[in-house]
Amino acid sequence: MFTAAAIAVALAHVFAVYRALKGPTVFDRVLAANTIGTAAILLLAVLGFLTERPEFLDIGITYGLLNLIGTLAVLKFFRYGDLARSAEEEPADT
Amino acid sequence: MKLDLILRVATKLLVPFILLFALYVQFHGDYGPGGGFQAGVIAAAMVILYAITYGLEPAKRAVPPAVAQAMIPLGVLIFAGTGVATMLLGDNYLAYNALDHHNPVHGQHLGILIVEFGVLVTVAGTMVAVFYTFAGRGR
Amino acid sequence: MNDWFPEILSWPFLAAGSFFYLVGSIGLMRMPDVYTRMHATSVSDTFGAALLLIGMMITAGFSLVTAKLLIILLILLYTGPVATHALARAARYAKVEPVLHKGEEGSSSKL
Amino acid sequence: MILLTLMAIVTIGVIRLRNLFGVVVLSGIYSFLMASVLIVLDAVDVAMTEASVGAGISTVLMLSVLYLTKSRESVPASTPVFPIILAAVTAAMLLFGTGDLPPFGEAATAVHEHVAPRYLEQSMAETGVPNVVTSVLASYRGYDTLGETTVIFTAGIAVLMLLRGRRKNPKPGKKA
Repeated sequence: MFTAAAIAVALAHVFAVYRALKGPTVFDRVLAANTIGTAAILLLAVLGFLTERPEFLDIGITYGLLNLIGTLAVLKFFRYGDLARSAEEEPADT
Repeated sequence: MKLDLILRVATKLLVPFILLFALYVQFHGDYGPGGGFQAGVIAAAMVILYAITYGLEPAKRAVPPAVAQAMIPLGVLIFAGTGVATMLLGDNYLAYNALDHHNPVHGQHLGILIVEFGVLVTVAGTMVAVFYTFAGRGR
Repeated sequence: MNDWFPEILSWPFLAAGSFFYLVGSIGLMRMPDVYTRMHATSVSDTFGAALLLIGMMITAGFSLVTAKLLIILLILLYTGPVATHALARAARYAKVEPVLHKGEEGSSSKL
Repeated sequence: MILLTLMAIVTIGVIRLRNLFGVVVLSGIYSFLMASVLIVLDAVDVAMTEASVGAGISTVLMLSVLYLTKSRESVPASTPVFPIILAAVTAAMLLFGTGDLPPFGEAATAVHEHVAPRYLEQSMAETGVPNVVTSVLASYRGYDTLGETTVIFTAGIAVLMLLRGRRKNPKPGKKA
């Protein structure tokens, strides 16, 4: 059963990479990157169970915490064109 | 003007957990994967996340650039100072057995922890300082 | 004694999780624009991941592994919607138009 | 292996893509895949390093570098024939050289019989640390790690000096 789960998650990798390469906008690529991050966590967990070494899970926590940072950095850059600015200095928009 | 309200609240809740996890990776590195380098990077990522969501100035108030820059040589000093300390205690450079005369194994363990802490300080300081300089340019 | 019981119990969770994960990924590949793709990945990111992790928790029994899996599950459920929210807002801000008619293919703005 | 194929595909995508934002995102994907491959190879500590550096820090740093430059790569003027030939010849030589290597993961090779068994057997008794990677890194090879820390120190100082020094001169004219 874990093998089936591993195959499913690996297939999800393939689809997400396809979207990341094809994606017409940058947001598609970011979405695909986010999905690959989640899929990598699940792949780690499933592989840890398949090989009976569940200490891989620490790395999964690292992924989960740091995936958000990369995504937010890209999006913030797009929104403001600058990583340093805070939202309070912005004029009212949206 | 609260544009990113959800992001702000989420970041505020997430930052302590990232720091806690960094410390876990640091001090649990003897038993599981991880160590000083990884923990330093995670701690720096925490500061960067804060700076991304709240802006550079609040992050600079929380972790002043002078502190980050002072951390860079401080870590190397901790590392090298451990070696000097073992030399003063009458053994070779970086031979941690001298740190505890009664039980060399405990000395080794203690020495490894101190040295990893030095690596953590250097790595975190370097990453944060480099991020500050890059992000602060051109403003 | 009943070693087989958690295994049997975890199978439906793992199977359902794999199924939802695949469905979400296919949606990510096949949907026409950014917003619908986000919609599709929410299935895999929350439902599929949660079911897979719950299945693994049942297999692992009551141990440290379960606690770590629970932490991963909480982190996923916490960061996933935040990231998707930021993504949708940024896409809207960059004026990526959703596809409203059936005949139209792809989004109208170029980045 | 699926992951290695995906990595190759992503690398080609990085080379072909001209939009540098896309390149940043793709390199993040690449480091995720790389970490998964390292997990499969049982290199847990290296995978953790790859995950933390590749996913968190390098994306942010590349973006902040991108802020200082243009966001599109310029099309090269001519096809680089000579470098392609050179790279192909080097790759062929390396592939030829791998034919003489022992099979991957075999225990009875020269590398694995020098000091590695002693580390694996004695590490727990001598240092009291269960993770062999940590004990080798910080204790047996302490000098190396000190050198690495010094390298990080030097790199950080160098980046700080370079960026600081250039900021002062064009400040009145550039900043409008």
